Amino acid sequence: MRANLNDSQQIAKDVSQSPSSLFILWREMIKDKLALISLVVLSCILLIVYGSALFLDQDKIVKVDLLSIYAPPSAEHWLGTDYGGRDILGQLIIGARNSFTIGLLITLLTGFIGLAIGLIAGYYGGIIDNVIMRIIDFILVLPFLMLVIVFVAIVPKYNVFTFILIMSAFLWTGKARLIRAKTLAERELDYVSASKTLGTPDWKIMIREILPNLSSIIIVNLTLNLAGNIGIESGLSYLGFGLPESTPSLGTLVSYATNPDVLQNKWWVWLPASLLILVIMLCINFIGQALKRAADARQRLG
Amino acid sequence: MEFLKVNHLKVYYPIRSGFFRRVVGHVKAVDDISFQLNRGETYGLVGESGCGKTTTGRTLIGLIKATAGEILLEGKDLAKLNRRERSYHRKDIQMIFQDPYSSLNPKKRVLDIIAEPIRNFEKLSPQEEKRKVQYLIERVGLHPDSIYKYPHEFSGGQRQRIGIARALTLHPKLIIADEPVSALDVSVQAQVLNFMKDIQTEFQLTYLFISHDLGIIRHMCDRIGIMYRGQFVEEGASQEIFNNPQHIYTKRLISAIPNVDPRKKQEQIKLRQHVEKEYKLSWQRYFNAEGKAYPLKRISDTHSVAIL
Amino acid sequence: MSNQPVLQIENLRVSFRVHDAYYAAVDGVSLNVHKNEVLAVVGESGCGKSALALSIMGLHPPAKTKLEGKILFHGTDLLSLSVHELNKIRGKDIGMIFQDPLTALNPLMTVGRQIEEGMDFHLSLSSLEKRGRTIELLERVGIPNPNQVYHRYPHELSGGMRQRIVIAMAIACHPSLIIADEPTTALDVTIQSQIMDLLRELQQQMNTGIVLITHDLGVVAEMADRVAVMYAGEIVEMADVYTLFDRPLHPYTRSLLQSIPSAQHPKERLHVIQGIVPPLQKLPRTGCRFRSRIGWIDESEHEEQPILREVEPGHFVRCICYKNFHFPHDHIGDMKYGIS
Amino acid sequence: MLKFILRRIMMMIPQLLILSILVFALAKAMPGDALTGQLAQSPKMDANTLMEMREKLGLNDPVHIQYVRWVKNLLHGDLGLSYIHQQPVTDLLSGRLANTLLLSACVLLLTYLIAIPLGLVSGRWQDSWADKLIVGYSYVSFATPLFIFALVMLFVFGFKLGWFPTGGSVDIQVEKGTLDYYINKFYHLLLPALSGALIGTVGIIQYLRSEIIDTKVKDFVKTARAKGIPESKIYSHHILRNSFLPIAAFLGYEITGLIGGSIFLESIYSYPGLGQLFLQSIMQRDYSVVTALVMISGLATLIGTLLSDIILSAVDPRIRIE
Repeated sequence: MRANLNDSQQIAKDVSQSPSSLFILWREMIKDKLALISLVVLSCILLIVYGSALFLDQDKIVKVDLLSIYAPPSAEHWLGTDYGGRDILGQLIIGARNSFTIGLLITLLTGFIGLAIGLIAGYYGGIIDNVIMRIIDFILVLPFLMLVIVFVAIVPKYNVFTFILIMSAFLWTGKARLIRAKTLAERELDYVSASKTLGTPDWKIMIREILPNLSSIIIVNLTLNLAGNIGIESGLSYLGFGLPESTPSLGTLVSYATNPDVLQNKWWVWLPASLLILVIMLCINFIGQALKRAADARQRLG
Repeated sequence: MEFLKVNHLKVYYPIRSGFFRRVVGHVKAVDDISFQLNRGETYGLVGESGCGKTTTGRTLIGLIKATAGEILLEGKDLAKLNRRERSYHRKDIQMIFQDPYSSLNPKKRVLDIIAEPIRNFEKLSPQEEKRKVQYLIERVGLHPDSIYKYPHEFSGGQRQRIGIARALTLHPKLIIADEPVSALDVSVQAQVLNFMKDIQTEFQLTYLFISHDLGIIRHMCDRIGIMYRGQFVEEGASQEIFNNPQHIYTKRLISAIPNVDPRKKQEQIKLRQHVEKEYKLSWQRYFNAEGKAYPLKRISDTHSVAIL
Repeated sequence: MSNQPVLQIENLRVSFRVHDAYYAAVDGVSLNVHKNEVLAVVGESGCGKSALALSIMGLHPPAKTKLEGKILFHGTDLLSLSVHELNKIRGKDIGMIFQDPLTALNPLMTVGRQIEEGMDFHLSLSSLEKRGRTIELLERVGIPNPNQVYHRYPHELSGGMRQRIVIAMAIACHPSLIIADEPTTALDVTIQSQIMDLLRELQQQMNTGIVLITHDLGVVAEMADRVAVMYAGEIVEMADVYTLFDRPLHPYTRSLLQSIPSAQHPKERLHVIQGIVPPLQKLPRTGCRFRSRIGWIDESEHEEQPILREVEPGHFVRCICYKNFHFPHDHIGDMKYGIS
Repeated sequence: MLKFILRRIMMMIPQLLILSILVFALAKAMPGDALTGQLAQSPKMDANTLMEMREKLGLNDPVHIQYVRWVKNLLHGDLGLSYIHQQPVTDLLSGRLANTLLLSACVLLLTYLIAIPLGLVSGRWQDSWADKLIVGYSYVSFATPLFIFALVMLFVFGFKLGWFPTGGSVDIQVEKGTLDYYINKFYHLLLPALSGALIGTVGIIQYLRSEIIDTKVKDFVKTARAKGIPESKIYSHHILRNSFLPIAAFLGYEITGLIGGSIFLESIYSYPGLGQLFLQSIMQRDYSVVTALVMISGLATLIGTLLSDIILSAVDPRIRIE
């Protein structure tokens, strides 16, 4: 009945737990050198990519120039050209912008859906929860990659938005599951019972009481998912079932390497894009892992 | 008229089993209990874990749905009210929770925690609201400036008092206190118990005090109901229960409390052995074949026991 | 009790690392436990009593803990032993009973296996002998149908049964000392009394010494032969159980006894100890550690360097502030409910 | 136990049903049917013959009748006809199925072989230099997309260093059935399997590590120490068994990952398996093959989750109770 804390728990209890999880996470994260460096690098990349994309003429970049096919790096084309004589650097910048933006949009959309459904399933429980969980379990056992490819292949009027929708239709499930599990745990805590007895309506309890207590988990999850989504998008584009051809992606550049000659001898075509994907994903992941450690540590203390 | 009357309250949970998860039976968390509270008294609900005392308290306040039975507050059946009426009557019953850590949202300031019910039921300007919260927080013995702090900045006893302040904001008539001190250290327990006694007279409160600790129940309560497996086995005034227990379960419970006087150690052990012998010998007098208690039988004006 | 004590703790300091500094949770504790004796260590959460218990068993994570002083078990200093050497003693000569019997048992192992496991390393018995002994142990701790329970998993048993299993594990190799860390706290009262009876009975049969860690003064009164009261990492008072309850001297002991509802005067106002137990990092390290919580007693009443003094044979008290201690006449401390 | 498995299989039935409906709906939504391919090969066929053939194949029947027929055929192992290759899909799959199964089994085996020891070391000696290295590796491989890693592996070990073959499942000149044949096959398998495994280990390493770290501070581990049990036995008897539970629970999702992974690996290493077939078929719009492959993959994942639940219930006595 009586929970006697042992001493180490007591110490933990005394360590101040600040209310603003965002602030705490931020403070803990910038203590982590690797994460801080990642943040700086990522900001630089994004600044350059989004900044210079403003001055680049996409039509000019995707225009075929037969006079300079597979040109190695030179003063004119810093990173050389591809089989159509198109500038790699330009494609790299546009591709990075597209990949990142689309990854972000997918993350936000799935985050929103997952949050709403997870909160509802976890908070109400019972039949609602049962039905939602059955659906989620079903979607999770589907061969995700295959189905996305099939959808991409058969959807009429395929464009960037349909791509985002198709991806989101599968990817919200993981988040919904996570949020549901956490909501289920929070729901059992007495502060939620207290709110109910005080006459607070359910939607307000979900949004004002429970949600703030999930914020750090959500932030960590969204960060790690952002990296994952960029990876999935570029992977699909690599296979040729990602962004439509009119929208260059980093994956498209890498896909030129399916030609063994390009892979072996024309490294400038595929290597920079591969490295850029790697660096972006590493940076986001290091930030995400640092956030996760900060959140875990806080959870242990709290 | 009784202040609160509970008639044949039942809370059952289905047990599912077998291939198709059919309902094969019920866990009878609360199995047909009836009792009443008089205005201004402290009624103690005692029993061991799993006896249904917490479920009873949570059902009264509406956190758990009753399977059957009536809950009459000043003559009105709470279960039959529509949504709006129920939310209005909700103000009359409030709750103090067991765990001072989980019962306060760690992400909210004390001001927002205590003002939550005000925002639900009353439209006050921010100044009025703040004044009201400060009045309450001072009343529970905390500094008025502490309304801008977060729960983690307070000790267990202080948090429990913040919880009480929150329960008081709507001027309730009945407070259900579910193990309000069992998560606290002895010295802090005293603090909260004294305080609860003080505000009882000041705010004219009726308490339903739920606890497993008979020492605290004896200290706080005027009347006591003993619960065992979802049913009442004995009910009566505090002195009657402690000085003249009738049901074997009550006797076991009371004899099990360790005595704080080491010189009475042997006496206590003998008493316990004696009760245990009686329990084994006269089991059928107190429980039916399923191990359930019999219906309560009145043996004096205030004292009822569940015997044949 | 004139013989050599089973356990002698001398000037024990247990410090935990928080960030980069060590803070002592147990600070200069000395005590003895004799054969056939129950020593109760009593105090509120954060007083260091659990840290004391775990340090006897060597169960603190070594990377985060610093242990100083001596823990002599039959004359051998446990703190000087390697883990390998310690493993020959714990589980065999010292048994431990934990607070929560549910978490103290491995959920994936049958209870029979869990009891036998200790014997594997300490006794050379055939598996049939081990089995027989385990069944015997289960019987001894009052478990009906031991042959069946042997094959059960912890989740299939009730809380009281589980605690009996934990006790059976602790006494499996006939230890001469048992450390019981809040053995009844997680249990219902009727189960608590059964477990107390069982422990008392086992102790009389086996002549073991018991260190009983608890916060419950009722359990102390019923179980203990001697009592050590701890506050803020120190023993503030130590005496045999009758002396302690008849003539408590230290202000903390007296306050504690005044703050629990009594059966004799049920409705009387309870005494409230002002303030809070300071967190580990903010523990006062000099002077009388209890002085801030009895503010109405003049500073000059305390000692500068309080020591544990023998005030009558076998009765030890720390600091001289007990001499002129009195409870406040009004309820000032109470009215403010201990604003800190 | 048996009852549990039976109920678990019963629970799979609605999932299977929905899966089959979904796949059937997809097949219907795909442009073209079994005749489109034939039409392409014999363009002289006139509209009347086409109508007749449609009628004969039941393509004009109501949808639900077509669905029932499709399921019936499925149960008989008839997956339809490939439009492009003009042969039964089952024939098309047989050789490739073995290749993909081999590759997936290798990836799975290597993943566990690499991940479990690393996870154990990392969890047991938390914060040691070995742990830091392993955690570092897991972060990097978590961040690396499989297709880039596989491509770089192929570039470095296949092309630049020339240590491994750069495509195919076996060299043509080796005689089938000889020891050389199997060695050669394994040689072709190693680089793709290793690429898949090195990326796939992350989840298991991280879970195992955190599970061990959580388990080793649990009370029952303290109890075991208090019994005087040596540290190595505490790990083997108490910590590991409890820590392996979530990994068993992962198996089902592991298979989803393998299916996705095989698409990338087979396309990069031009390995003749189902993943490669899937990509080819979808590009050639050979939809009956695509449908069959999606159905098979869904089935594989369902069986994977079934297996992991059975393993879990075998290890954890708490799940067995009703």
